[in-house]
Amino acid sequence: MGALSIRDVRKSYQGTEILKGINLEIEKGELLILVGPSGCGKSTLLSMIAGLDTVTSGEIRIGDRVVNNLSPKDRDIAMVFQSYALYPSMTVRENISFGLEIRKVGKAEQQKIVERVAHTLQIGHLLDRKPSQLSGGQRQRVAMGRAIARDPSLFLFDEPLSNLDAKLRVEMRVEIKQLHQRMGTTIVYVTHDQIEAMTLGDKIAVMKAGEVQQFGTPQQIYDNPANLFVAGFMGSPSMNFIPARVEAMGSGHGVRLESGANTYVFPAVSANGKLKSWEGKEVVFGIRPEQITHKVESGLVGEHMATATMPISLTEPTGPDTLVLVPVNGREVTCRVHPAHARAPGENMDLMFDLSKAVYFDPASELRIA
Amino acid sequence: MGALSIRDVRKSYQGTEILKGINLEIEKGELLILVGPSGCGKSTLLSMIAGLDTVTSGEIRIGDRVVNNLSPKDRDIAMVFQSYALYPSMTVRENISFGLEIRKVGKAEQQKIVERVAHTLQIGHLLDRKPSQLSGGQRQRVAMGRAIARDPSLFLFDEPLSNLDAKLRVEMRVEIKQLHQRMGTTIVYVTHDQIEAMTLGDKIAVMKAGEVQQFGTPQQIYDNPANLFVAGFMGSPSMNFIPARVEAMGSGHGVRLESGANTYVFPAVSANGKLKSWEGKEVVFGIRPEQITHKVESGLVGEHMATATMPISLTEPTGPDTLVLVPVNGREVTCRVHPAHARAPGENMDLMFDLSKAVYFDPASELRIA
Amino acid sequence: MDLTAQRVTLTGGDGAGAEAKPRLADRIDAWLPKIVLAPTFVCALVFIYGYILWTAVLSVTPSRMLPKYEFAGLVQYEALFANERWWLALKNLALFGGTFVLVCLAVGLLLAILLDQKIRGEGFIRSIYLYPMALSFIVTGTAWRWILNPELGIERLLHDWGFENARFDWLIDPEMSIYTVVVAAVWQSSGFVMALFLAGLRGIDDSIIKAAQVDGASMPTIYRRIIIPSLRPVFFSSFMILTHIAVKSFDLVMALTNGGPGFASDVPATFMYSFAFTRNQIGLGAASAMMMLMIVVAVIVPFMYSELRRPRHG
Amino acid sequence: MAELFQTRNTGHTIGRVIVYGLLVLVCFYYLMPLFVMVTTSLKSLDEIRAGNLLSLPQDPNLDAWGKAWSSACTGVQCEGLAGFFWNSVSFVVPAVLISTLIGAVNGYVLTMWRFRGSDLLFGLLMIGCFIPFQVVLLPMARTLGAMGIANSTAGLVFVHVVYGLAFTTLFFRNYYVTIPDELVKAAKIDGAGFWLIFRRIILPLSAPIIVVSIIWQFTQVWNDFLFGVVFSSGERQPITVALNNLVNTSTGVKEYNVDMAAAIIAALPTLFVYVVAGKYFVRGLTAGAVKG
Amino acid sequence: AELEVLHWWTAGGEAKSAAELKKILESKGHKWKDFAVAGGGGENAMTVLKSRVVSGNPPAAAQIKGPSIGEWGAEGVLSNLDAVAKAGGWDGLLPPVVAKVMKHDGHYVAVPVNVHRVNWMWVNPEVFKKAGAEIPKTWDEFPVAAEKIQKAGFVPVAHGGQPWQDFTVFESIALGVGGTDFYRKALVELDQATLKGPAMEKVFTTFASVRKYVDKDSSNRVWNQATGMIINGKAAMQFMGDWAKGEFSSAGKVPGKDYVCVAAPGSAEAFTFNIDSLVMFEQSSGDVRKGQQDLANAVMSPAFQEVFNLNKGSIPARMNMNLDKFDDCAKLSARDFEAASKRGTLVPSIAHQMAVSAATAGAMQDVVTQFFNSPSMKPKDAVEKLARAALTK
Ligand SMILES: Nc1ncnc2c1ncn2[C@@H]1O[C@H](COP(=O)(O)OP(=O)(O)OP(=O)(O)O)[C@@H](O)[C@H]1O
Ligand SMILES: Nc1ncnc2c1ncn2[C@@H]1O[C@H](COP(=O)(O)OP(=O)(O)OP(=O)(O)O)[C@@H](O)[C@H]1O
Ligand SMILES: [Mg+2]
Ligand SMILES: [Mg+2]
Repeated sequence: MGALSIRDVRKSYQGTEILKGINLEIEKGELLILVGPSGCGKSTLLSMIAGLDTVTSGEIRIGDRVVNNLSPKDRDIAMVFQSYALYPSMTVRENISFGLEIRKVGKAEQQKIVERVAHTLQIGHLLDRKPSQLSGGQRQRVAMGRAIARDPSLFLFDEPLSNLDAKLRVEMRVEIKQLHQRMGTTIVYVTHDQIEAMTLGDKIAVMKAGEVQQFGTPQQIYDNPANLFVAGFMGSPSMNFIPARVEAMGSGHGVRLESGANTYVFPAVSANGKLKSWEGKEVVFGIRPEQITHKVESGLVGEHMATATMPISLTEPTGPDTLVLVPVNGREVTCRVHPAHARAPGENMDLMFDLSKAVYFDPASELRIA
Repeated sequence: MGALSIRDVRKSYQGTEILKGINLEIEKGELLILVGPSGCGKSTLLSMIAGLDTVTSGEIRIGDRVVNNLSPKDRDIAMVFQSYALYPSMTVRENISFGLEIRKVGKAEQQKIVERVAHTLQIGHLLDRKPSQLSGGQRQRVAMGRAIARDPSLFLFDEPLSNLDAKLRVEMRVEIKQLHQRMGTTIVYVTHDQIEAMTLGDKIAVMKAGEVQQFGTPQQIYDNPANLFVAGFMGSPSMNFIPARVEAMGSGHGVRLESGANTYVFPAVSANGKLKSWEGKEVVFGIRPEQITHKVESGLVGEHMATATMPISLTEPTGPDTLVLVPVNGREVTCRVHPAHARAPGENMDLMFDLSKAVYFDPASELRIA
Repeated sequence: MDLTAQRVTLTGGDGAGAEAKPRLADRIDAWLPKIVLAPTFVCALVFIYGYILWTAVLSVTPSRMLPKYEFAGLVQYEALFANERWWLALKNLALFGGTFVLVCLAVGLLLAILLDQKIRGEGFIRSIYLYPMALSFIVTGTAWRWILNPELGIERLLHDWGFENARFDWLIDPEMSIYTVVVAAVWQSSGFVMALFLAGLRGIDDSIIKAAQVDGASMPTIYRRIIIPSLRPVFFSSFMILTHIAVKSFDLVMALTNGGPGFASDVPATFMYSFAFTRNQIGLGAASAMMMLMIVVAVIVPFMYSELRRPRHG
Repeated sequence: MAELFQTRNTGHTIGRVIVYGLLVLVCFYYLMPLFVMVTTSLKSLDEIRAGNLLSLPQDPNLDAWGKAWSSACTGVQCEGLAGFFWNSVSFVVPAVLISTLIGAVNGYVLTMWRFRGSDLLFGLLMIGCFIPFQVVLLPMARTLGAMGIANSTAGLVFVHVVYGLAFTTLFFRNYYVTIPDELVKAAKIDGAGFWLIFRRIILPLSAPIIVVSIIWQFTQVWNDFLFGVVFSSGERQPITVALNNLVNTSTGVKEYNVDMAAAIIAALPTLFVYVVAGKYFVRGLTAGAVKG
Repeated sequence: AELEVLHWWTAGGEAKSAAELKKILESKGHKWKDFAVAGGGGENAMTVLKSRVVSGNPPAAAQIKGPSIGEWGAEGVLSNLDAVAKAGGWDGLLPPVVAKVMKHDGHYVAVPVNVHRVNWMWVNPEVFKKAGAEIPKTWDEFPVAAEKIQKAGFVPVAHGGQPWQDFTVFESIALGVGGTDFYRKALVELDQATLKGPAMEKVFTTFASVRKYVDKDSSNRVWNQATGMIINGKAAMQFMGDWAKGEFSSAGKVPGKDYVCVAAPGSAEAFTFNIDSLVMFEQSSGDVRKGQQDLANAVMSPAFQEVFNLNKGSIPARMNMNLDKFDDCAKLSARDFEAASKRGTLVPSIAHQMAVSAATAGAMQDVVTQFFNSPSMKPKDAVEKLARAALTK
């Protein structure tokens, strides 16, 4: 029995189905990430878990109770909202203790909890301010403080970091992760930032249009995406998708790539023969930017490594790495190379493709072939 | 004579100085990035270049004209706002042609320009919609369209991507970069996202509290930060700052690091002897996460490579890489390792430090020592 | 925009570029906002503050039927403070203003909350609550005078229905007549306040309510602790508008009770009117007007100041 | 929005009943005066004397309405309210339009073109709207006389515009602060000037608040009695003054039915405006007029 | 020319009378521009008039009476009617008391329209008969009659709660209880000693006793509604000026039969007058000035005086008129007017702004109405207050 289990949950608004049968289950202490593009139903699902929205059909369990008909206050949950939803007329202290007060926790006890929470989140000096006097990051902390003060059995986070700037987001991400590890609480966390999803999640559910596309650990999802959508959605910069024709190659198969004046056929080492039926047809060859790097001299090149020389159309130095765009089969393909090795646009560059993690999709159904 | 030059520009609001003497100069066709934390005066500076705010003292030139006293419409500039500021009551077409209409461009000519811009930005099918019917990315394109329609000598962008989600932001960033390369316009671009700053800029000015901390190319700023602030601000994840004692080491000096049960002294190979006067004192040793990686077996280890075994306190798999946090001298130090090589929290891991790009700061003045 | 700052420039050292001078058209443009606001400013200055000054001047003259500009010291104020009727008018203003504002706020808020419960036919009901605002105080006064009149109105109705001992004669009771003004005024203005509150409620971030639900608060608690406190700006606007109505209430009193019985429901506005215009004591009327203004300023300005100074919250 | 009574609970239905009950009960309070006025205007005098306040007219007829409109006496003249009705229209329309327009421009300047002292100016204007109108009668009369527009429609329009400005400015200012500054900045860079920005960018966004301002001003000006009686004369008097005369003019018996019919006639335009535009009114308030 | 005439003749028979004046004026080729401002016994009208004068745009003529005429005259805004008066021989036609009111500084500035007697008591004889009561001739008899009427289930005194109605009753009591000299000394000359004297206390005591006989709904009733109560037999007596007669006539009632007019108790010898008059304001247009002369002439013409007063219930201001068409009440009034004039018992009504300045009258009226509306107030205190109010300037 998991800490949270969602069974065939559906939701309709005025006849249109927003959620089309969701099944998810997590254990106590796990952090479940819901990712997906805007409008895919993440917030709706979270609302239903919280009891703020009714379930059209299906069943939601928290611990071993079916909570479909419980009101939010009886579900033993806490929630952090994207807009933080701090009570504007209350001070930080009151915001944090409001839930306790409602639950008739004694004054002294409230005081103690607030102090503890404030200490954990380092917002002790802010306790007597109003939300309007706080910066974005501080508000975020207070919203979190409000949630952890009650020590519920389930936390719900609805894009808690999306209103912060990039720098702060990274910091808060680490803080949330540490908090989670320290407190061992069960968390459902909505985001549409894949980095957050990857770094924070124990499990990730990738959603699209009211359906779960794939449910698994971050590494499963990253390395073995179930379909084109998941592959493209997770990872930044995105996986490169290159339409390519499958050709027989030795005992197995390969994909044919053209770039500049050159043509290469790369062996589909990771396909385990599944491309057989696609011989002569076009598939989508997917390879992540970090799997295309500058050529190293040493003897690392194995069977799964292919080299090619390609003309550079654009470079993007991000600092630690430089992203290089090269045209392959008419697409701009992003490669992640070491800044010191990057060539300038217009020049050719020797690139090395790590094919061990390349994936292949059916262009029509967009499902993974191999 | 540059395309834009800013000489000792100051700005005060009611006695408080917001900008404290800014000096910047860029050539025609360059893209200048203004970065800095919130409230440092980036928007104010941009407003002053646009003529939306008056200059308290100093001089702004666009081309060879001093524009201090010109009204915005006479400065031959275009601007893209963070909120896009599309005219809600006008269609996309009208939004784009409004500036042309005001400048008395003929109807037929307007039509032609709108078509061309729409084509460039692939918003042809949206021309008759109102802004409220567009998605964030589409609005962003329209805002850009409005700016390029007038073909001004200077573009100003005020955080044009910060309202987009992470995925879209990456895409639009590439588009802007390509647009800039194709059209060769001069651009001043405000952001507080360092990745954007690094990837887009020809020059970057890092600002803090109304002052330019450092002005240079992205690589200069990334590799040779002038002070602790710049080093910490640029790069994501941030550079690690480790307080460390300087010790004599062979002919040069080294910094003493403790992690878990072990103690190491790393040679300050990049310091060129500048640490001499700091012997026995504490400095801030700065090293970027990507310069701390898993240990590779091959013979790559040179003088500037140091190895150490450290206990892992947290891992963050981002997909392409895994970030590993280890305690060093009481700080959590972030290392970027290959996912396949990352150990789990609690375990020890062999790490390799690339010291050729390490930097050293005076903890008091926060200025770079070496 | 500060114009003087615009001309301060550092003359460039190399002198390569010609410094562009602001053109005449630009200067006019820069002045335009001020020019545009000028008529309103002048109007306010002349027609409000000028007239207040004029009234202040009159209040220290012995003016009777028509203004006469001779200095007479503070005799008018002495006369005013010695006048029982004035004190009664002030007391009535306090009673009326206090009850009216409070009841209106309470009724307006309650109705807004009720109407905000996803009510079927909301538009229709809202129109019913709002329509009295469309009527002039003259009409309101006439209608209510009828309804409250013991001979014709509710009391008689109750008698006709068999409640022989029912009494509802506030209108003719000197102690209570000021409250009939409250009844009619509340009837007229509470719908508007309701509309303001409704608008305020619609503007509250939904997620705050959700957050409070998750925190375990019941809906009444949420209203009491979260929603109503965050309607503070609406309270402020409503308070300003209602005070404004209360202080200026003249037509309604005239039409409903005509200040009666006797002068039991006199308010400063009717007091001032009858002294200045009927009794040919313009000086005294001016003095009472000044007192009225001072009271308003004493009540409103600190409130407005404190309210507008506080940082806006979302 | 929030529901007082949560769904699913058993308390739900009971709660709804209470809510609707209260709402309907309050409706009676609001409707009673109108009901009394309308039924009375449809009754004959005898019936009024005999019957009670809330009884329905036995033999409803529009005689009283006809009389109030065209033949009731307002002083020496006995031509009903018809003429006065159009008098009111003739000055209310310009007064409302002008004050709304100026209010819009003021609000525009006070939000988008702030200058030093503009907030103070606004504050002064706000405090100014608390001035009791009785105070301004005499000096205003003299001013109008000096301007040569005493006792003319122009004069009346002028007075209403002047004293309506504070509120229209307030409405527009509070609405415009919710419009992002960037719009104006973008238009400036596009080369548009003060008026062009107003006309092309700001005004098209102002529909909700224009409705609020027009409704407010329309009721204020239409219902005004004091300025109407003092600053107009003879056959140019507005309908409120005529109504007052009509109600106070009686030859022998007091014709309650005619009085009531006249009162309703005098209130018809504003009632109409509220009923037709009420929806936009609340919407407009939501859009921005409420914020402090 | 077009003559704008500001008036508040809108209630009861007044409106018809004003229409007569309009007719006469129009017959002389002028246009009457009606400027009626109803309500509040002319309060609104005075406001309007003041602002019109201040704006330099006064109406051609306005309804102003009593000491106010002098006050307006002092402002120098009234036109001199001496020429018309001379040509019309007004000095000979008007009783000296009346003429005096019409003049400022010895010059005619106003033209009287009528003379109202205020100290009337209107009686429904039917009610008295049913109650078996006698019409009281003195204030001592009054409670006896009133008591009987009340027992019989009628309202003894029809009254409206307007302050001026209270004051009207009060002045009639003062006249009846204290006599003419007392009245003149106290309420016209404002002699402090008299005001504070025991007689005044008695007046208040009597006044207080009237309160008992007024029904509780009286507040807010206007005077003609009160008259209506006499007409339809709900009430027995009303103390009101003779404008009340218009109401009786409109209702088709005949004096002497359906209703009876008698002087208020104890004041048969005396006559409190209330004279309506028109003043002419200085005008720039010669045409209008000519019109004003014609208007003044018209007002003084026997034809107008007759027809106007027939409607209004008052008597003509000019003497030596043929009163054949007038009813008995008017005839009695006219007789008493001349007699009182000779006897020296003709006094101005204070309640109707004929005796003292508006400010003083208003202050005193406040005391009276406050007393009437607060049963707990002692007559003694009221005397004090009244005396103090009389000092108002
Ligand atoms: N009350 C409602 N009535 C009708 N449709 C609704 C309602 N609430 C949400 N929806 C629709 O349900 C879909 C899912 O909305 P939801 O807010 O769950 O998306 P989301 O995944 O959270 O998106 P975002 O990332 O933008 O927050 C959307 O298409 C939305 O339009
Ligand atoms: N009109 C003004 N009056 C007074 N202070 C102002 C005004 N406008 C801006 N400031 C102040 O100037 C400073 C710089 O503001 P600015 O908007 O330029 O910051 P920024 O760098 O653009 O920040 P962000 O990244 O948040 O957009 C801030 O501290 C701000 O409070
Ligand atoms: Mg969402
Ligand atoms: Mg900014």
